[in-house]
Amino acid sequence: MTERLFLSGNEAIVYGAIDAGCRFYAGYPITPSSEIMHLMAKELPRVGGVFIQAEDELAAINMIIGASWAGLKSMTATSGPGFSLMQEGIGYAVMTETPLVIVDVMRAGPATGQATKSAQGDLMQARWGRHGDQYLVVIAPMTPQEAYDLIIEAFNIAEAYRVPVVFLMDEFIGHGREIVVRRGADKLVVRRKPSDHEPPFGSKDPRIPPPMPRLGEGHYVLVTGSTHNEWGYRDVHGFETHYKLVTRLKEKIWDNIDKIFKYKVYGDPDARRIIVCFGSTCRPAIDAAERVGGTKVLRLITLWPLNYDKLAEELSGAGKVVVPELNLGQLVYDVAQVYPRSKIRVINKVGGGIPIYPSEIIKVLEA
Amino acid sequence: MAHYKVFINKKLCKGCGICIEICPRNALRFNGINPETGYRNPEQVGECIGCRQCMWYCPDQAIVVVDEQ
Amino acid sequence: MRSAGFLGMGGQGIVFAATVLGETLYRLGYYVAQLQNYGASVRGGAVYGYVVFDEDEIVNPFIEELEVLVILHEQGRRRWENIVRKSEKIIYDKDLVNPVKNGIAMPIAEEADKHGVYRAMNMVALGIASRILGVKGIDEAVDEVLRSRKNYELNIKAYGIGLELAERARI
Amino acid sequence: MAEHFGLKYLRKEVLPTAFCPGCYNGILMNALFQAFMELGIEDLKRFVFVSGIGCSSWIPSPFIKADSLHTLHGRAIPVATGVKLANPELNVIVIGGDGDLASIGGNHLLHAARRNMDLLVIMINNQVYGMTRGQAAPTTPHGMITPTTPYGNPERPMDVASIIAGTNANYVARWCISQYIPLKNSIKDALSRYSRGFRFIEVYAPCVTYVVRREGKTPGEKLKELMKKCIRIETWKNMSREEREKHVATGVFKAEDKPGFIETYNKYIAQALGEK
Repeated sequence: MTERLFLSGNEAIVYGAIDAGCRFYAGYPITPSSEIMHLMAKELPRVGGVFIQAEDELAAINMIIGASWAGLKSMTATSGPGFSLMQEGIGYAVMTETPLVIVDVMRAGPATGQATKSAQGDLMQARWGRHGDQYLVVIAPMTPQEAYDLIIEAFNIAEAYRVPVVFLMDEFIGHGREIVVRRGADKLVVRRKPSDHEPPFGSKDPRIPPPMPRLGEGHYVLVTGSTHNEWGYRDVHGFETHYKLVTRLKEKIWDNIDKIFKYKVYGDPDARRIIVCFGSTCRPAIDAAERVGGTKVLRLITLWPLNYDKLAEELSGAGKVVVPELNLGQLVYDVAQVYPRSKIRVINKVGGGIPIYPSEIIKVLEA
Repeated sequence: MAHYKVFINKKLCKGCGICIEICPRNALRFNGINPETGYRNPEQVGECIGCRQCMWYCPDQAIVVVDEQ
Repeated sequence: MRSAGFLGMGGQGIVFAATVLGETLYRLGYYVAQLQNYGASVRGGAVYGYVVFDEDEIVNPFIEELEVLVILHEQGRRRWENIVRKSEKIIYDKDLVNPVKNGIAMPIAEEADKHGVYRAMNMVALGIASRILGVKGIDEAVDEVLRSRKNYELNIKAYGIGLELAERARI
Repeated sequence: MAEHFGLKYLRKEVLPTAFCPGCYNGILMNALFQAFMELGIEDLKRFVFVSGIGCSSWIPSPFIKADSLHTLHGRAIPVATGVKLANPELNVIVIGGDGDLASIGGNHLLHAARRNMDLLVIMINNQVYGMTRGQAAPTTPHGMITPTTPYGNPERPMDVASIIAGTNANYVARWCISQYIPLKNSIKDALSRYSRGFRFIEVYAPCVTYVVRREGKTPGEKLKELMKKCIRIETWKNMSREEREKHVATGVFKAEDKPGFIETYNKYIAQALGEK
């Protein structure tokens, strides 16, 4: 059933998550993500789900890990400071291959920063915020409608690859209200349960994530954040075990990059002037490209893993590359990996929650 | 009269000596070294009254007291 | 693409005015984007709320030039000078905001106070904006939206005052 | 040869346990297994054990043959909360040490108790951080020398059981590892008579390596000493201050059978949304 609603991005996430089958939410209030929690508290019990307000973000992330192992699709939402507190738990989820969705509604940091102001400063933290070698998936919507659609996608990726997915959204999208069509999920990934003698933490082909047993069904599963073999037994001394584990955890994401990595091209696909962007800055970029013409907008939906080959291919004929960001320059490092830094023009804006306007982008495009 | 026997699982015993010290009848003694584990293993040398303290307080689930009537 | 916004101070109900306008236009079948910028505290600080709408999908709601802008407090004007400079039709409160070049001063606070709806000054502003926008069926839709919220009587009365103010000024 | 009653609840392939010779963790395991046995629990399929980081957190992982989550340091209780809420049919037991549950995880312990979350938490108080070489913990006695208190511990230990008894927890008890029978019976009670809400059992069991051996005692000697040192709380209450300091108060601090978090949550939801 399709429903046309007028929702903020935060609200859209709740309906998207519920339509994706999310049935467990634990969180701790924080601006500007609290509306997600408010609406979850109201809506989850109506669909038989469970909501709990945790004592802090450390508890929240660990509660959803427990719930995920008990068989429920689980998520939490937070913002900068809370996201920092969750990092250790997210690392544990990567190591134990626990499907989760973590929404980070970005505000201006560091530290408490500006709680109500939009920013895009958490990109690097979303990718690299944890210790050790670890790989997860980061997705960024650009409208409330996409918040709805992509959160379903986020759950599907989390379940398919047994990985935590960070849903990176700016405050503008979280609090901005727009038409959202609640169209339901096209397809939902169902968690694969192990057959007999199928190990829960290993597979012959690293591209195929192992099946996930559910607690209480007699699998006697051993879940540990320590280095473990394919049956979950700790091996904190073995070189081979650790090497095998962490490379597999990387490969199951990076070797599936063709399936996971998504981006979209707007404007003139053959233009040599190219804007590379993510999240809320894409809309003024597309607007600017339409106004001046002769410009291509390369908009990243998946921010991690990043397909550098694709990025290089898209930028191969470029003359001028413009990277607008609501931070002091993070995405620009990715662009600089495949394109000479000297030819990249950046537009950085931080503080006060002021968007990058089309006029500012046009100025740089035409300079 | 009940007749109890104390069995020591030599694979699990770590030779901590709790059983020897806890036994109210001093019925257990260390006897030699287990070459497999490197630990000393106790052995029943005296009469057991079946109080089972050695079994309960053995941290390694290595002791079974059996009533051999 | 059309647009209208409100500038003011925390506590004046700026975001609420934008929310009501957004929901109204949504009910009228438009594509709507409603955005805001506010501080952490309920009172004080500059607050900005605006709505863009169109019959087609909105490409970009992040714009500087608004079709209609109602300013209720000096704080908002100062903080969002770029918006004030670029917007088309600017209405500002004659007592709470310093004169704005090319803007129209109106006794918004004064009238609201006179009619006992000072608390709902934001709805007076909404009335003004909505009359200037002149979208078909907007008054009925606003009424409907306000009915679903608290303080309907107060709000709808203030909205009416705003309509009248705009009428009198012939904008 | 007869088999030890505990072995059927253990993963035999990983035995012997990784604990130091004489470690009292193993005695708690016996008490736990005997409680299971006496309750007629044949296997632990419907049990989930959750632990954090530390020696006692290794009891369930990998030794107990059940589903187990060996989580981050201090985070066992939130993970257990998530498991229990997601599937209330499961029996969720948290086993951890004082450093894990009362220090780094202290906030979670307090709040799970405040919520009366339907969990059984067994906290082994070994007085130090045993896994990382015996540094001072929140439970380390005043004046004790450890690597991080080389001139004596200036802090006083926290009385975790009393603190938890001051929350909405249903069942709170403290036993000494030398009180095998009451400890076992208490675990039984916490799984049967008081099977809902937050149940907390503190097990006083000094680390044999970093406390007992530092005192120059063998594990067996210390066990016999504890038998005298640990007394019932009723007796302890009537003692002078100096006498109290020399003893450990044990017993049941609190035993209620109020509805736990899940029952209460479901009640409110049913009231608001109407029973289906």
